[in-house]
Amino acid sequence: MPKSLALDPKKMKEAEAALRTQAAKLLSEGTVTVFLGHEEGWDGLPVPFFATTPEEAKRLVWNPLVAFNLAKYLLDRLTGEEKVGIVVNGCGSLALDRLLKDRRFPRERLFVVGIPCTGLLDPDKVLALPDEARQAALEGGKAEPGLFLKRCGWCDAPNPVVADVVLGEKVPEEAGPQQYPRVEEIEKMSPAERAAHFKTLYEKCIRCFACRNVCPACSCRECSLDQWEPLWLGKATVPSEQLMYHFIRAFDVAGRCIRCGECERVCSVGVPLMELNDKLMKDITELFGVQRPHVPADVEPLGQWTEGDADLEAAH
Amino acid sequence: MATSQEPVIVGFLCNWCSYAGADSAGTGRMVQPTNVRIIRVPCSGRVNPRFILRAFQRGADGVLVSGCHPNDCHYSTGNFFARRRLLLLKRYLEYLGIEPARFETHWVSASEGQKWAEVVRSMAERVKALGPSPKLPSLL
Amino acid sequence: MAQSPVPKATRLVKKAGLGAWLTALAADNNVMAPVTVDGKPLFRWIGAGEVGQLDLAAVHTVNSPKGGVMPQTEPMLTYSAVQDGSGGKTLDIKPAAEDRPAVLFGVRPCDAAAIDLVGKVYLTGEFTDEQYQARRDRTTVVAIACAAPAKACFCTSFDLSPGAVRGADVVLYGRSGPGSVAEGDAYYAIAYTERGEAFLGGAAAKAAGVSDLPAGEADKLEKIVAAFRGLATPLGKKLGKVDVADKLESLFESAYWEKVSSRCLSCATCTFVCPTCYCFGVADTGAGGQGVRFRYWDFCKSPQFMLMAGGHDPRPAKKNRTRQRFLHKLNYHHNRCGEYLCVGCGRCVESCPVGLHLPLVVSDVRGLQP
Amino acid sequence: MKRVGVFLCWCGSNIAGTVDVGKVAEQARRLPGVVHVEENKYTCSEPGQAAIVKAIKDQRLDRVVVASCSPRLHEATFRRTVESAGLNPYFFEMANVREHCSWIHTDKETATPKAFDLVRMAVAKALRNEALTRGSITIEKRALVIGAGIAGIQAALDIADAGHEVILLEREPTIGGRMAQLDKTFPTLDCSQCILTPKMVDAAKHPNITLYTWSELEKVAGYIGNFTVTIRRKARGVDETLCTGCGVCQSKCPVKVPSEFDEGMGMRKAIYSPFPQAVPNRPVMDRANCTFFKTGKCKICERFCEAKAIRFDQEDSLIEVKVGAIVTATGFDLFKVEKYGEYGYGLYPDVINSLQFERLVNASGPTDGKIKKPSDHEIPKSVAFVLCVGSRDEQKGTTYCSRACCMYSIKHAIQFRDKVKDGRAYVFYMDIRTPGKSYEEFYKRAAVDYGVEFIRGRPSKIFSRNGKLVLKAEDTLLGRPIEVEVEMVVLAPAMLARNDAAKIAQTMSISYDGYGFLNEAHPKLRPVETNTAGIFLAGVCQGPKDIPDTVAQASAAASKVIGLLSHEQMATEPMIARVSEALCSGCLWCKPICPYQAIEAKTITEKIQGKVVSREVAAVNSGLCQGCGACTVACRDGAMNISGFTNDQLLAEVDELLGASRPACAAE
Repeated sequence: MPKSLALDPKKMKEAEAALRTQAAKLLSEGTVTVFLGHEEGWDGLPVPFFATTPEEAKRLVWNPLVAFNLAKYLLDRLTGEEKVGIVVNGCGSLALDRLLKDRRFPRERLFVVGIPCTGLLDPDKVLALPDEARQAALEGGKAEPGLFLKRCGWCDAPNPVVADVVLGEKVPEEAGPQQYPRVEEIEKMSPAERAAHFKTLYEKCIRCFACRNVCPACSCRECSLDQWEPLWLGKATVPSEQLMYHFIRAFDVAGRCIRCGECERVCSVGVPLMELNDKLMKDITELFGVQRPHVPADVEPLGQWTEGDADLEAAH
Repeated sequence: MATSQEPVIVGFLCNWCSYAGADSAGTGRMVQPTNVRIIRVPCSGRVNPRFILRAFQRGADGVLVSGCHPNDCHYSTGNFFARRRLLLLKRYLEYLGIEPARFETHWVSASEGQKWAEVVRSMAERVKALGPSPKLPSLL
Repeated sequence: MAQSPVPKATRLVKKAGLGAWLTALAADNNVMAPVTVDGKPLFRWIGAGEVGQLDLAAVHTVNSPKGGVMPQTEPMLTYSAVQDGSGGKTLDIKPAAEDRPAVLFGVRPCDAAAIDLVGKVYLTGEFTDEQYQARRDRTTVVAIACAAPAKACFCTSFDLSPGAVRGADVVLYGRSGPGSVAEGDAYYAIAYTERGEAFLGGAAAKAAGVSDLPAGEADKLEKIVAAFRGLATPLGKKLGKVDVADKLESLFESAYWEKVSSRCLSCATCTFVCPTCYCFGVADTGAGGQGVRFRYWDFCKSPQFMLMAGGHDPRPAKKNRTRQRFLHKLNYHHNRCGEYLCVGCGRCVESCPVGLHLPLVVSDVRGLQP
Repeated sequence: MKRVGVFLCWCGSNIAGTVDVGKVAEQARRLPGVVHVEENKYTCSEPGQAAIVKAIKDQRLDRVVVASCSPRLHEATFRRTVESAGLNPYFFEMANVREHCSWIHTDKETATPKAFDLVRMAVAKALRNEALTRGSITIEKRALVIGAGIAGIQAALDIADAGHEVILLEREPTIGGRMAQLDKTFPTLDCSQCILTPKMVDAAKHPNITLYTWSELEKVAGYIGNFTVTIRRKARGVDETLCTGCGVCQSKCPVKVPSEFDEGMGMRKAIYSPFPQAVPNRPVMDRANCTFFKTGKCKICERFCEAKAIRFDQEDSLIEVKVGAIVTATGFDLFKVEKYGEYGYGLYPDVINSLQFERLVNASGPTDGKIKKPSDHEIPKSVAFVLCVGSRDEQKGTTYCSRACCMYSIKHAIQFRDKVKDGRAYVFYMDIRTPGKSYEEFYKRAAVDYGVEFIRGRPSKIFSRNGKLVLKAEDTLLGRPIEVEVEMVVLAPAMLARNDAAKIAQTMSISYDGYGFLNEAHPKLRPVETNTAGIFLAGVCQGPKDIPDTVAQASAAASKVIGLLSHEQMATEPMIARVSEALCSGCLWCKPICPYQAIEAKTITEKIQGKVVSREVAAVNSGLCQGCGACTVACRDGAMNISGFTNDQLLAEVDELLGASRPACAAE
């Protein structure tokens, strides 16, 4: 876990106030017609919220539970001329950058408010805590490492990489090679063990597509997995088709996954999707020397080659 | 009717080099095992990793992609893109539990009928040694 | 509740005997029961070898047991092109093979009620879904009353309760009554249908040591059952009785739908975990003139759900689709069948990644101006 | 419903000997969509083709599958057959049951089911075949020739003589190239300039040829028939229209620098024409060495120029030309013989390379044709010629043979013996290669008539001893070490691709090999085409060759260009990429993958929920696209497809092979 992950609720409170002011200003001045943020939901957890008036901007929240990446909602606003405001932290900005690099939203129609991030907590885990412990975590900043979002554990981009204005001070960054301990464990298994392991994964999946729909690297107008001709993916939820689903989903984001782990977090049945994404990222680093495969690049790793790429034929 | 229990290897061959190489092997009457079924594609760069997975999903015992040697691509760079994708794919398939010998890529030129025949022979042997590919449950 | 259901048989089963019961059942039946997989409680078909994973602790499995009667993927028929006598071709069609009898074990009362609720759609009116009928006819539902309803439970917002009987052949009530998480050492097993009665008298039940009620416990039983049925649910208390069917009549054009749907991810989580969502699609799989026709769960939140050949989509936006889902549950179905298409299980509350769920909509709708 | 006809060829016993064709036919009748199955002895024969035409008409077939030989052999034949019956030729599909089945298997029991698999797959694909139509593009009837050496001049003249406009581009001040530097040519020993300069003049005067010297290729856009080429006209420092070519500026210029044309054996001025017969006869200003540009003072040339043609303030200009075809004739560089440190080039002034020797022996060269040692200007009495310096040497140079060095070195030895009657000429060789008309005879003459001494062995060292140069080698014929003392050594360097060949290739999107030589489309059958339609190769840019081969290739390239430009319109292959605009998200990740720059963004407008909106999608230029399909894999949307090899078709082949049926049709 990066050292910078010292949850600072006080700083977040300040950022929240600044965010509300900033969003209200943008809306009242007409710079943007809508501002994408979070509000407090039914059970106290933040939910995505789209403020359209300065009044509504007061409902915006910024606290250790704003786990949800908002960038994907831009796709709902593709048709139109209006400018959209959005708040992002580090990983939120990677998601945003992903869409920008994929040319899925024009930068000039965006006003990006960035907030450097000191880590976020896993809402499900926090919700399950006894009241006292929850309070201690949310208000006192006393959170066990296990309470943080998984992605905070490998985060090397706490500061927004895309922003028009940044609220709060920059957080020190710790660069270092990305680690993939779970992938390494699986790599140690025998082929049969691995096949069995992933079969349990396929059996669990109910194919609700939440993982795909939340993913900032999955932004096609019409997902090929929903197409009938050709039928890339059979409609039957049987393990052989689930293999196809999970293969296509992961391989399509290979080199474009930002390692936010939202796919895994929104999975209601607990499919460990990052085991698939991480493997591809790890290999992209090992095979092609891309040091930070989760950071959107100008040319995707699979959209280029070098003479020095490994001799595939000799790999057998 | 006797259903063949011989392993099936799906071959994706580029039209310009490897498909022609397989033709050369035929013209030279180079006897090969019957396991490979060739699908002609314009270039190894046309081979979508999804096709390969589809073949395994539907029960192929092996998949073979063959194209022009690096730097000899009819389209100049197609096989370099293919090489990247397939390098990544190879490792990924292995990770998913598909034995590495079930998926191979070879560079076979139009004149290398001998090499093609050898690729078929040796791969068929390896795949036979592995036995039938484990199939995940499906409706079929 | 209008009137108390009448027990057809009442037995006692030791908690320790459940494993043996399921093992015995698995010999002749497909058994579906709640198990915990990697920390997530799931309803699953289990074999005799997996009986040990039975986990009745969680009130909610992530998914509902609806797959027991409406499999997510269900073969309907197989087809193959064959030669006819005159050298031409014809299609040989065979109905899908029938499954073994099934026991859905450890079903929560809300989920059991959902089976009955959805059954009306498939089995009443002009058309009877024969395949569904056949599946229902060979399925026994063994429910278990909820001793400690979860935070998101709101079955009491409908005509249901943690001890409700609707849809169940047998209901298990914890012998030590509601309120305690440990449900005691034994359950009262009460059959409310003939199928349930037979089930409790069957060989498998004997193997589990299902016994007659000890003398003198009838009174206690009655109290305990009543306590289960009188138990409040946390969200139900907050929400009260759902009463928005009429009001929704005038809200079709409300701007609310646009607002509330804007954060929807268009995924199928709510639909697939919901015990009362029942829409399906039909597809074929196969090649070379042979294949299988099957049905599979579809979901109205999908942009493809209403897409027609030629590209027209009557529900082109999230607004339309979200409105459809909630109006179906809270208005259309109510108009047709006189009840809401929801049993208050609370799964959408727990599983929706963006907190967009039915209780939220009900409470929002109450505050809307028509 | 689609109606597929399946035609199973016996190919005599070629197929029928190993495949039970009757059995395959019987099984094929059951396949979905198949309404007609027929066996033929030879499907490609006249009656075989007639049977297809008849069946298309009688059975109202809309798809035709022929199971016979390789599509690389007869696909075009059968497409024509199908077309002649009024069906779109792309409704035809082929199963290769000969090369890929009957010829490589011996057992009927296993070959037959495999043949049936191949037929099934072809039928499955054919069911998804679409009617495709060839497009047409207008051809710009003008050619660009890059490089005006002998290859470029020859190609330009041939094209121009056929009546087409030619733009001849040369980056040096004059046309003529390497051949202008040569003295005599083997094996006839006729004077290089005497045969070249008339062609140079022809090229300059030809009404159809526009000459741009001192100009470089900047950018190539477009595609066959429609290239837009940007040319950089480098500042010459001289107004070409005013200059009379009198040469006064050159004679008055006070600056002297080594002449590139003379390979450093002579000097030139800062304003100069490389040689007296330069075409055009207009000097260029070498700003890097000009005193005015260095110090701000001088301008002597301007003072003496009566025509007032000197322009110190001239700047580079870019011009754009439209051409339909391009001939690349960019020539070669020489291997840097310094890389052989043991040969002492650079250390010993009398160790020179072959091109320097050409200048020495040339009557208009720096020594007026007298072979003089650079060190003391004395005539050497003995000269050693060392072959394969950089050729056929994997360690230090290249793997290949440079093809011309044996012959020109023999020529040099003869020239030396001719001019220095009492001199001794040694040729150190690995193998003497003389594959050309009268070449071997030339070699014999050198040995017999001129007494040139041939020593088979590659010198390991050249060093100085008592004012002489000593070559240490092993005479591999005698099998013993030898030392030969000479007064001068001439090294024959390997021919290399131009050092910026890769850049030029990239500018034109054509491929090149590991040495930078430009790749022909096929080493045997398409030796002057490149893989980019409309771009052709001539001369050594494609690979080492001598003058006759260069000229032959130039004329060949010219004839290809003439063939192309003789049409107003050109048909385009329909099996290329296409975009489903409905599916395309406009991410354009397909764009960097396209080797032909055939993909561009395009803005479309459409109605979404009643609102008219515009958005960007990928668009394929059908003139540029060659149908490789790399873009389809980059397209996650599934929007990009290759007609004839669509995702749907390829998946159908996989599914059909492995799907539900997998019926074997071996003996029961």
